[in-house]
Order: sequence, then C-alpha cells, then structure tokens
Amino acid sequence: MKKKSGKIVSLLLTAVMVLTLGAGCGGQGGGSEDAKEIKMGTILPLSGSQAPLGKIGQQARDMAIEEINAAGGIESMGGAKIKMVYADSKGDPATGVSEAERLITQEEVALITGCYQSGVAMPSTEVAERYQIPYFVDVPSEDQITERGFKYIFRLAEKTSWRNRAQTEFITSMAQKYNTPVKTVGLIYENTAWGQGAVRAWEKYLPEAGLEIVMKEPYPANSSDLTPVVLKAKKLNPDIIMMVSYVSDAALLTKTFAEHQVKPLAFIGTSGGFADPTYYDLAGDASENFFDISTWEPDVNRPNSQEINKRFQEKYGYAMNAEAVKAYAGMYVIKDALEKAGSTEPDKLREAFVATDLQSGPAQMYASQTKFDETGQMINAPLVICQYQKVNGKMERVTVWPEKEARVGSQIVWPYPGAGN
Amino acid sequence: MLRIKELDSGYGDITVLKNISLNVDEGEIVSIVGANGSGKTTLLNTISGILSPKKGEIWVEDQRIDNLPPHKITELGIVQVPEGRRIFPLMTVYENLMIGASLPRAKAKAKQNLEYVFDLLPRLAERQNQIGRTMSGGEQQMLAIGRALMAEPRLLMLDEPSMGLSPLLVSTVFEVIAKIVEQKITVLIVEQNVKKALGLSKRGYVLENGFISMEGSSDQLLNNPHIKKAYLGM
Amino acid sequence: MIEKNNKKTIILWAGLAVILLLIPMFVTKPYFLHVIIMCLLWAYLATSWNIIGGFAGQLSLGHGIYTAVGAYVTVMLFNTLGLSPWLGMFIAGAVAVLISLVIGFPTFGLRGAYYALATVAISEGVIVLINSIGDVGKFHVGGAEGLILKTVGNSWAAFQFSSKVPYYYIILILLVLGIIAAKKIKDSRLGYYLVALREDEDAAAAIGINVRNNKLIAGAISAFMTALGGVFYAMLIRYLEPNAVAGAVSMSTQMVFMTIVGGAGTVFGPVIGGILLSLVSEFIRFYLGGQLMGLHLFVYGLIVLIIIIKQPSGIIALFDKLKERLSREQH
Amino acid sequence: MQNTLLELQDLTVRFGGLCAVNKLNMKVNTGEAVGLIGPNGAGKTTAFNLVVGVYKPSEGKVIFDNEDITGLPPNEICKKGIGRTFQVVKPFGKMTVLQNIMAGAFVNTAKTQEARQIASEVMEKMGLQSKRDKLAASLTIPERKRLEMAKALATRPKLMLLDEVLAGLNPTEIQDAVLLIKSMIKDGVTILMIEHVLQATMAICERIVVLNYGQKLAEGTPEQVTGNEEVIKAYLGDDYA
Amino acid sequence: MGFLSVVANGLSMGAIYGLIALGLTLIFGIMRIINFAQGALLMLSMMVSYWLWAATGINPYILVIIVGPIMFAVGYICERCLIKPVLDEQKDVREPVAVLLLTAALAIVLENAALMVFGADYVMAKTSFSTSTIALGPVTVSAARFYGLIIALLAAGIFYLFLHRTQVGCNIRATGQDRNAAALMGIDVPKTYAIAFGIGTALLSVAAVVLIPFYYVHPSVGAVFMTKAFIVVVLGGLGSIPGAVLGGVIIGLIESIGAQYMAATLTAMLVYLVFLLVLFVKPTGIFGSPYDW
Repeated sequence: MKKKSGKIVSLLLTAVMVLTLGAGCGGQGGGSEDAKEIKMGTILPLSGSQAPLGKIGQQARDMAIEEINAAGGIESMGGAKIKMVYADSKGDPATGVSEAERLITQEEVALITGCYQSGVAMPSTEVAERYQIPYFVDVPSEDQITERGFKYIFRLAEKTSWRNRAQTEFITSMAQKYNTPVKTVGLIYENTAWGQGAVRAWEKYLPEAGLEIVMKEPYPANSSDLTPVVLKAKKLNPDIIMMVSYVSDAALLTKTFAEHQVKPLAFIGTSGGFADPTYYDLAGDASENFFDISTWEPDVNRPNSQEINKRFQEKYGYAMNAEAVKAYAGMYVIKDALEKAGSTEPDKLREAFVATDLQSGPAQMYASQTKFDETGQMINAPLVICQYQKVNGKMERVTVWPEKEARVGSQIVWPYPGAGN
Repeated sequence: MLRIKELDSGYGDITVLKNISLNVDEGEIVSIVGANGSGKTTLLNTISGILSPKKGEIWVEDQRIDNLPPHKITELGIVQVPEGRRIFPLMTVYENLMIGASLPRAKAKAKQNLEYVFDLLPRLAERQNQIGRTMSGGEQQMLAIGRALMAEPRLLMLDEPSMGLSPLLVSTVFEVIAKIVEQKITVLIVEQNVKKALGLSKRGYVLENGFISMEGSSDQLLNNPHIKKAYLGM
Repeated sequence: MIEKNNKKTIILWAGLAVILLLIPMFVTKPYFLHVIIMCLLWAYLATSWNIIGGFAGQLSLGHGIYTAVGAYVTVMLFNTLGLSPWLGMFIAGAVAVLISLVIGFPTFGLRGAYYALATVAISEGVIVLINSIGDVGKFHVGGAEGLILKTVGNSWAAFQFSSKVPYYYIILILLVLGIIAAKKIKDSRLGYYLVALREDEDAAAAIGINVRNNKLIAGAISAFMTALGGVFYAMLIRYLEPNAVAGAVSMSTQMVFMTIVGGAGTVFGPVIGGILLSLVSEFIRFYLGGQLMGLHLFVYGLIVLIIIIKQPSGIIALFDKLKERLSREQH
Repeated sequence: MQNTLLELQDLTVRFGGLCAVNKLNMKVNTGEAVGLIGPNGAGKTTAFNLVVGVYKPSEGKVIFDNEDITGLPPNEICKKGIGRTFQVVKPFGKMTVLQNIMAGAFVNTAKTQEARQIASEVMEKMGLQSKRDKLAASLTIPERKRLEMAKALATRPKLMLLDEVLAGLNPTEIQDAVLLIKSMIKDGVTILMIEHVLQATMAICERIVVLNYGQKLAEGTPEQVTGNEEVIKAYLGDDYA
Repeated sequence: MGFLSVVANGLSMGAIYGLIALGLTLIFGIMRIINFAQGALLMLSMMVSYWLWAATGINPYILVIIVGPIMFAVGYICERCLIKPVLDEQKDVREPVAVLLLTAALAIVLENAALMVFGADYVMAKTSFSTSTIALGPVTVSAARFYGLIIALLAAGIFYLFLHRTQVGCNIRATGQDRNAAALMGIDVPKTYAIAFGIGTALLSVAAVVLIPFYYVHPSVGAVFMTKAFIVVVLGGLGSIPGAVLGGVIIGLIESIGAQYMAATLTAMLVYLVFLLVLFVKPTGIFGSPYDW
C-alpha cells in the first residue's frame, strides 16, 4: 500500500516535470511568423472574486474578433486574422506581471490588452513598456497609468478623476435646474485602490463646487454586513450620498438603504458594481431612482450602439456594460491601428496608435472620436449619468445626462422621492 | 472464552509485546500482573482492538477478533475499563453510564443494568447529575466500572483499577470486583498491585518486559521467590 | 566506503552548482527565466518560513506580514530618501524582526490551533491597516492603491535591471544563503532547541531550554529572512499591492503549502516544495489558464490534495525512503 | 560535612479545592541519595514538579544550593543544576538518540562539537551507543528510560530528580540501572528518586521519605521506614504487617 | 432610536456569525482539526440552497430540509475519503498540520469547482422579505436578518439539545472527550468522526438558507465569513457551543456599534484587536477549557 502511494507520487512528479519541459520546447517551436495570424494577448481576472468582470470582457473581445475576422481580417496585412490569447491574472499583480512576461516573450504577441483591475494594469504595463510592446489599456482608469511617461501604453478609458469631476458637474447643474440647494455630501466607498482614488478626486472637485463633505466612510471590500454604514449615513443625513462599490456591496448598500429608509436628495454610484448587469438582479426595486455614472449605456444616443448591444445580447443572453463596450470598441481601435501600421512591428504599431483619429465604425458606440494625447490617454472620453427607472413596469438604466446623449423622451427624477422627510 | 496465540503487538515501530499466549475460561477470574511499562495496557488495548497486533491470533470462543475494530469487539461483550479511569470528563454520571449502554445489545437492557449498577454502586445513584471530572478518584473508578457494566460485558477487562487510590478505596474497588464475579461475568484484571490482584483471582500471568515470564495458580505465584522479591519487596 | 560516498556527493553538488550557474545561458527566453526566478523566490520564502514553522513547529499563517514589511520599507526608503535597496533591505529586515517580537510576545504562549488562528487574525488586521494608510509622514505608502517603485533604469545601486539575468543570480545567491542558514541553524544549539521544543515543550524546559526565548529568536530569524524575500519581490515586480504582498491566499498560505508539501522541518524539503509547487502552478496556468474559469486552480488544489493524502510527511520523505532502499541494496 | 543541597520549606500547592502537596518539609544533602515513596496519587510527582518549577507553589519555598528558587521557570531551574526525568518518558521523538542527549548537553555549551562530545560521553555511560542514530520514537521502553536519564545527565546536574526510572524494567535491567545510578552518585550527582521498586530503592538510597495525601508520613533509613507501622498501613498494605 | 437599531443589527449578524462558527467549533472539539474548508463548504451550501430556491421558489428557510441532508452527505464523504486517510497516517503526530493543509487545499478545489460549474455570477434569493424591515417599538431591523437571529439561536439550541439528549449526540461528545474510552464503550469512532464532520457541514446549510435572502452567493463568498468564523471560535473557545454563539455576538456588536464611531475599515481592525486582547488574557478563549485542547 505504502509503496504504491510512493510510486503514484513519483509518477505524478515526473509527469509534471516532463510536461513542464514539454511546455518549454513547444513554446520555442510555436513562435513562428504566420502572416495569416496576428497574435494578441489579453490579461483578465478569470478566477477569483472579480472573475465575472473578466468573463464579460472576454466575451466582448471574442465577439469583436469574430466580426473582424469574418469581415476579412486586417486587409493591409493580407487579410490576417486576429488570434487572442487569454491569460488569467487572478486579480493578482504578481501573476499579472508573470503573465505579461509570458505573453510577450513566450506567446510573442504583437500587443497586450486588458486588464480590468488598475492594480494589475500598473505593474503589467511596466513590463510591456520594458519590452517596448504596445499595451492597450481598455478599462482600468487609475489616473497614474498614463501619467508615468510611458511610450507604449494607450488608454481608451477615462481617468478615474474625470468621472468624479463629471459627477460634481451633474450635482451642481441639477441643484440649479430643480432649485434644490445642495450643501453636504456623504462619501461611501470600498477601501481598495479604486475607492481611495475616487475619494482623492472628490476631495478636490466637490469643495471646489462649494459642497461640504460631511461623511467619508471606507468599508472593507468583502464586508459581510453594511448596515452599520447605512445607519451612520442615516444619522449624519447628507444631502447627497455618493458611492464607489463592487457589485455585491453595491447591492447590499442599496437594499440596506431601502430597509432603513435613508432618503437623501440623490444616490449617485460610480459605475463598477452599480453598472454591473447583475446589480439590478441583486438589489431589485430598491435600486429605483439611483444615479450612476458611466461611459456607455444601452439606450445612449450614439451611432451603432443599439445594434451591437442587441447582437451581444442575442449571443450571450445579457446586455453589455460599459466595460464590455470599451473592450469591444477597443478591438476596433486596435484593428484600425493595425490597418494603418500594416505590420505587427511594435514601433510601427505604436506610431499608428499615436496617429489614431477614428471617427467611424463600431467604435462609435463608445466615442464619436477616438484620439490619444501625448501620454497615450484617450482625449474626451465620454461620460454620461443614468438613472434606474421603471419603464413600462420594468427597471431600466435610463441615460438622463448630458441632455444631448440622454434617452429620447426621458425624464430625470430629482430629488429622490420622499427626500427631506 | 478468550484465547491468545503467539501475539506480538506494539505501536509504531516498537514491539512491546512479544509472543504472548494466554487463555481465559468462561466464568473465570484471571490476573495479569507486572510492573509499570511491562506491556499490560498494550495487551488489553490489543485485545480491545485499539491496537492491531503485528503477529498472532486472538479468539473469542470461535470467532477471531484481531483486526476487528474496537466497537465490533465491544459488541461481542469484551469490555474494558481503561487505565486511569478515562471517564468522559464533561459528561454527567448518568450520561457516562448511558454511553456505556449505547450498543444495541446493551441498550435493550439499559434500564435493568442501570438498576443493577446503582444497586452495586449506590454512590453513583446519589450523584447521577454530577459532572464526571468533579468527582473524586475513587468515585471516578466506580463510574468507569459502572459504565463498563452498562455495556453488558461477558468478559470484563480491568486495567489497573487500584491506580491512584488510597488503600481503603483499593479494598472497596476489589470488593466490588468480587461482587461482579458473582454475577457470572468473566473478569480479566491487570494490576501492579500483585497482592490484591492475585488475592482475588484463581489464576495469574506475570508480564515482564513484554513477555509472559510465569503463569500458574495465584497461590503458586504469590509464593514464588522471584515474585516475592521483585514485586512484593520481600 | 565513506570517502567514496563523500566524493560522489561532492561531484553531485558541483554538477548541480554548474548547472544552476549556467541556466541563464540556456534559458534565454525572459519568460522562462522569470518562471525560474519565481520558483527560486518561493523556495527561498518556504525556507524562511520553515525556520519557525518547520523547525519550531509554530504554524504561522501570517508570514505575509514580513514579506510586506520587507517590500514596503525598502521601497519607501528608496522612493522618498533615495536610499539604495541594498541598504534599505537591512533596515527592512530589522523592522521585520521588531514586528516579529511585538507579535511574538502575546502569541507564543498560545498553543497549536490557537496560535495558528491568532496569526491569521493578525495578518488580516495588518492587511486592513496597510490598505488604509495613505502616507506616514513624508513617506508615501499608497494605501489600497499600492506603492510603485520609482524606476531608474538599469542600475546595480538601485537594484533595478532591464535583464532578468541579474535577478536570477541574486535570488540564487539569496536561496543558497537561506539554505546555508537553515543548515547552520539545524546543526546549532538553536536548531536542537527548536526541534526539542517542537516535540515536547515541557521536556524541553526540563533540560534547560527557554521555550519562549528560543521561539522568539526563531521567529525573528524567520521574519528577517522572509522580509529579504519581500524586498526581492518588490524589486522584481516593482509594484506593491497590499493584498498581493501580504495576503493570505497569495503569500502566507503559499509558504505553508510549499513547506509542508516538500517536508517541514528539513533543510531541503521547503526548497523542493517551493520549486515543485510553483512549477506546477505555473505549468497548469500555462495550459489551462485561459480556458474554463477556475479550471487551473481546481487542478492545482487537486494536486496538492493528492500529494498531502499520499505523502503527508512531505515529498522529501520519498527521497529518504529511496536512500534507505539504496543503502539496503548495497549491503 | 553535611551540606544541604535542596531544602523544601512548608511546600504547599492546591489545585482547585484539592491540596496535592501539603506543608512538605524535607532536605537533601549534597552527595546523598534520597528516595521518595508513597502510594499512587500521594503527591510525589507533584512535589517534583514544584521543585523544578512546572507548578508554582501556593505556599512555601524551595531552596537549592543556598538560593531561593521558588517560582523560577523550569529552564532556569535546570540551569541552576537540577535535572529531572519524567514518569511518562518524554523523548523528542523525531530526533535521534544522540540528538536528544545533545539537546541536553547544550545547556553548558553553545558549540555543537562540544555538545556532541558531552553527549557521547553520557551515551557511553548509559550504554546507548548502539542506538546512537536511532530515532527516539523507535526505542523500547527500557531504552527510553535510559535515554530520559541520559538527557537529564547531559545537562550536568548537581541534583537529579528521577521519577520512576526503574518501573517497567525486568530484574536484570533493574540491576543494570541501579549500577548506573550508583555510578552517577559516585560521579558526584545528588539523587532524589521516586520509586516503586522497593528493593532497588533500598539498595540505592540512604534515606527514604514517605508521602501520603501530600504530607510527609515518615522519614528515615530504609529499615526505619519499612518498619514504621503507619507506613506499612498506608503504603505497603496491612498484608505486610 | 438609532442606537438600538444598531445594537439589534449587531446582535442579528453576530448570531449568524455564531451559526457559521458552530460547525467549525464542533469539528475542532471532536476531531481537533481546524477546518479551513469551512468557508468553501458554506459557499457550497449557499449555492445549493440558491439553486434549489431558484428552481422551486420555495421559502429558503424550508429548503434546509433538503440542503441539510445534502451537505451532511458532502461532509461525511469528505471526511471518509480525504481526511481519514491522512488522520490515520499521522496518528502519532501531535499536531497533524497535514490535515489542516488538506482542508485548505480542499477549499481551493471546492471554490474553483463551483466557479467551473456554477459560474462566477453573483446571485441572491429575492424573497418577499428580502428588503422589508421589522419594527419592534423604536427599533428597526432588517426582516431577513431578524429571522436569521431567531433561526440561529434556535439552531444553536436544537444543536445543543441534540448533543446532550440523543444517543448520537452523546456518542459524539464522548468521542471528543476521550476517543479511546469511547471506542472501548462500543462507539465506532471513525464513523462518529465522519458523522461529526457531516453535522458540522450540515449546520452550514442552516447558515446558508439564512444568508441567501440578503447576502449574495458566488464562488468566493466563503472567504467573507471564514476569517470571521475563525475569530469567533477562538474568541469563544475552540470546541464550545455557547462560546461560538457568544463570540459571534461579540464580533457582531463590535462591528455594528464600532462603525458608528469610526470608519468601517477601522472597525475591522478593532475586531482583531479585541480578539488578541482576549487571547492574551485568556489563551483558551472565553469558554475554552484545558480539556478541549
């Protein structure tokens, strides 16, 4: 019995060794320059608590790639097809770095995209910069990502602080329009990089607009109960409650606010969890009249938007979210750059990104114009405010602000019903 | 009733018992005497199935029991009162007794046995609801014996019932054991207190360093010069 | 006979040394070198944990604290004061020692499970703390946003290289030093004391061993070594994310897994465990990573599960058995 | 020159309501061998544990070598020069015999080489050379007992507390062990031993102290003690009368 | 009055923490194993409960009748096939660290298996009472949490009675107090271990049905409650049932009340601080006795 188990273990170990070596050899042979295929890499959290977000990003890319390939691939490169290699970061920076190294040196990808979390983007973009391989950052919004003087990093997403700036603008304009003076704001945020970044921006923009922050409440991202936070908000009673949350805590907060009947002038979310397709499933009717900021909405008044979202919904069974749209539109920006570069040569590709000025095609669903500044940051990344409203008895995210991109015929509910009672 | 043939046993890599053969007949009372660490407890634990033998056979009537798990052996009516009493410290006296009666065979007779035990050991009846560990050493020993009796033993094995008890209590314990023997329960008693044990039994074995060094009638053993010198200090 | 064996061992070791030194010549792909570097780093971290966890038998499940201390202190000193990491790492090590004593005093009286769970709680607390601190005086900590190492390009003084090769040799040296330290400790009075108190605290005290002090010393050495591992991690990854540097899943439990799978309390067990498990994990992520969500971690867990069930005292026990069989055959 | 090495003054310890050792007074002189006997549960091992600091006495003092060592932790007391063995032997199972003894020898030296030297000497004296590289967990009971003594001896104690080291040995082994203990005495180690094997105790000890219910019942030469009626009643049983 | 609501909420959450910790403390008390898979098994219970609820629409509290036995079987099989072999092999080891690591590895396997099978989405059972509150005089509590409080106390009570009044319960306790003596009394110790592990796991199903109406389910949800359950059992004393409940309530109250005066993240720190303080003063926890270790 003992002997047998020993053998099994040694067999197992041998197998692992052999296969690892095999992986090495296979890798060396596999880096052939097939003109018919352009290999790209994507780093996403495909396991761990952020896996759902990684999944939708993967699906959006897959859909775009299928379309591009079906439409003849990259014409300037003889109809070369895009092949995407997905790597799992587990949401862990060190793994992200390791995967970036692998994608670049082992898979020999022409370009990397990804990677949802800013925490993973920060170190993994550094790897790409070191190897001088273009890194197309579609979702992460941490300000610093494009503020480090890197040459090969291009970001499609807005900067975090831009969102908080837009939220402040929204509050001021509403206060004026509906003549509801706003004096105080409460901030509730999950205590990760994202929340802390948002708070820094709020602390800059809100006082500038004459608003006083009366509550600043961080909570652990994996909280089992947020009732204490809600009760505290009830006690301090700010005019506006602004939140940064992932989906689980967003839902938990929403429901708990409803339970304890907390009624400020407005609840404003900061995308992320509030924009997650499952948020409404979890929070139910309690989410009604909550505001959220976003870069894209299914009903947003932009070209191609509705059609693509419909295709996505048919394919995967649920609607896109802003992250999916960025991932999807990003693929078309990349396609555009590849067409112009006519090569996977990193420097040519980089030049193509620098020269990008895309004003047509499916990328329109995200922005009417895609153009990067000298830091690689997308200029004028679009931002909209939407509100959860019941339309024909069904809860929907209705884009309400700015007016030119708002859903046709929509109406803002301001202030929150019952506020001030 | 119990036959052991050429048994080797121990734990881990150590063989404590070497080539043990002995037998206990129905209704008999047999002592195994020996010093601390001579392997007495190992022997009882091997019979009870807590240790599995390295060699040899153990038979109860015509069933071979080495390699049966402990609870199967208890089911056959081979019940041990372990060394150091080992009652369940956080349970009441009553609960301790009822654990003894948890076997299907014993459960049916639990009520009857409980009466018998309380009759035999009235102290336990008085203290039914006391928590085990708050009782004195002597009471705990009584409880351990009572608990074993609840399991309907055919062969009762006692491991050092005198351990840690004052001389007076030792006598009381042995009186109780004598009463149990009257109930036609076969008893195998393992003791350091050679005098007391051999005084009660008819027959005995001497265990020394893992071997059975002597066997015979109790009187023979008590008068053996070697025993006198080594165990009785004479 | 003995001499012949000695010769054989020397040749074996020399051969191994040559192979290790030459690895960067053959492994030219940075990704593979990176994987090898991570393997050695894990082997080193497991070796460090083993001092307290294996030798002294104190199941610390919070050693991520020390990697974090090493990494953070060094990076903070470098970023703010420009202090070379080569000096900073000793300050970081000293801080880790201090913290290990602060944690050690209240916890080393705890036995078994209580100690293990206490270390879990402490490390969770420390993670929350790091996540919440933005700045300490003029030092930037970065809170949950993490701390970026200022990059200065290729510089020995700054412990930053554009090639992977220097990292390889540095971690190799660190690992060899770690193994030597472990071996020295094992053969010294401290080593004997630790194993003795692991086996039986009362008996250890009876032969004059100060149980608490020896545990504290072992804890301090382990913390110091672990902190150096943290420094290396910081220099290699160049970005510190609290949950990654200090976290239970990514740091603390990994060290324990590797040590136990390799063989706790031995000198080479943790090395074997560290290299093997990081290879296994890298390899299955390589093959299974982009596919079905969770598949590769599922397989990883399964492999660890099987090894523990089949070989609870560690893989190194297999080598011992092999050696025994060989020597038996020779006689 | 009757030099008092160890003195217990009114030593008392209570666990809960139970008084395990009650106002115990006794002396051990340098170079002497004293036996401590009494029925199981009389408090002998508890008394040992009070001396070496495992328990803190509720009252009373322990004086060793003219120094009050009451309440010191066990390791400090060991360093003062008191070695002890455990009734239930406690070898370090995953260490070899040599390593076990070395762990004891390290009290007096920090050098591995020296510790090995001391351990080898002790090992030879205790007749354990042949087991040198065996794991302690694989030893037989008598071997473990000897290892237990060797470990304590390696700390170079002035006073050795032996807790039933003869129990479980056969007569031949007892004889060997008695010789061993006697040679320890000759080497200048003072002995205080708990023992059940009376013959052997008498052969070794000049003086015997009898405990019962935590109190001293009698004290004297072996002959005096075995002749004491109270002792006979409490310990040996009326059968001996 | 706001403060009373805060206390009520703390009590409810605390009782639920205690409920999650019950199985942990049972398994430790009987087998001396810290079960690191407890969180993953809770996740599994929640998954099963959720899918049953989604499929049938039956009140989740009633579903415990089905989920309980399922989880019992899962626990029983885990013990028999995974833990027992290692426990047997490590019989002579004083602290079987390998078993602990085994449960940790099991947690990884379960979590990722769930990810593969159920996917990574967050789900929650939206019952009629999911967002309603109950007003008891001036105190408002979330209905789901309040029911949770009642069910948790009820479960702890029933569990206590089960251990003290039934034969199986007594056998389990006897095995925990002295497994050799228990074997000598005819108790099948390996089977009792498996049963204890099974019950420890089945208790999680009660926690699961209590949680799913107001807390989301996803493969990593175990981690949220795991560390808390650890703290609760150590605080209350490993192996003690009243300890688990009391420990849970203490943690719940600290979290709830603490958050009114400081940031929620700092409250988390406060919990760890109180935990260490208690251990420093009483190293075996509030109700832990030396007999339990």
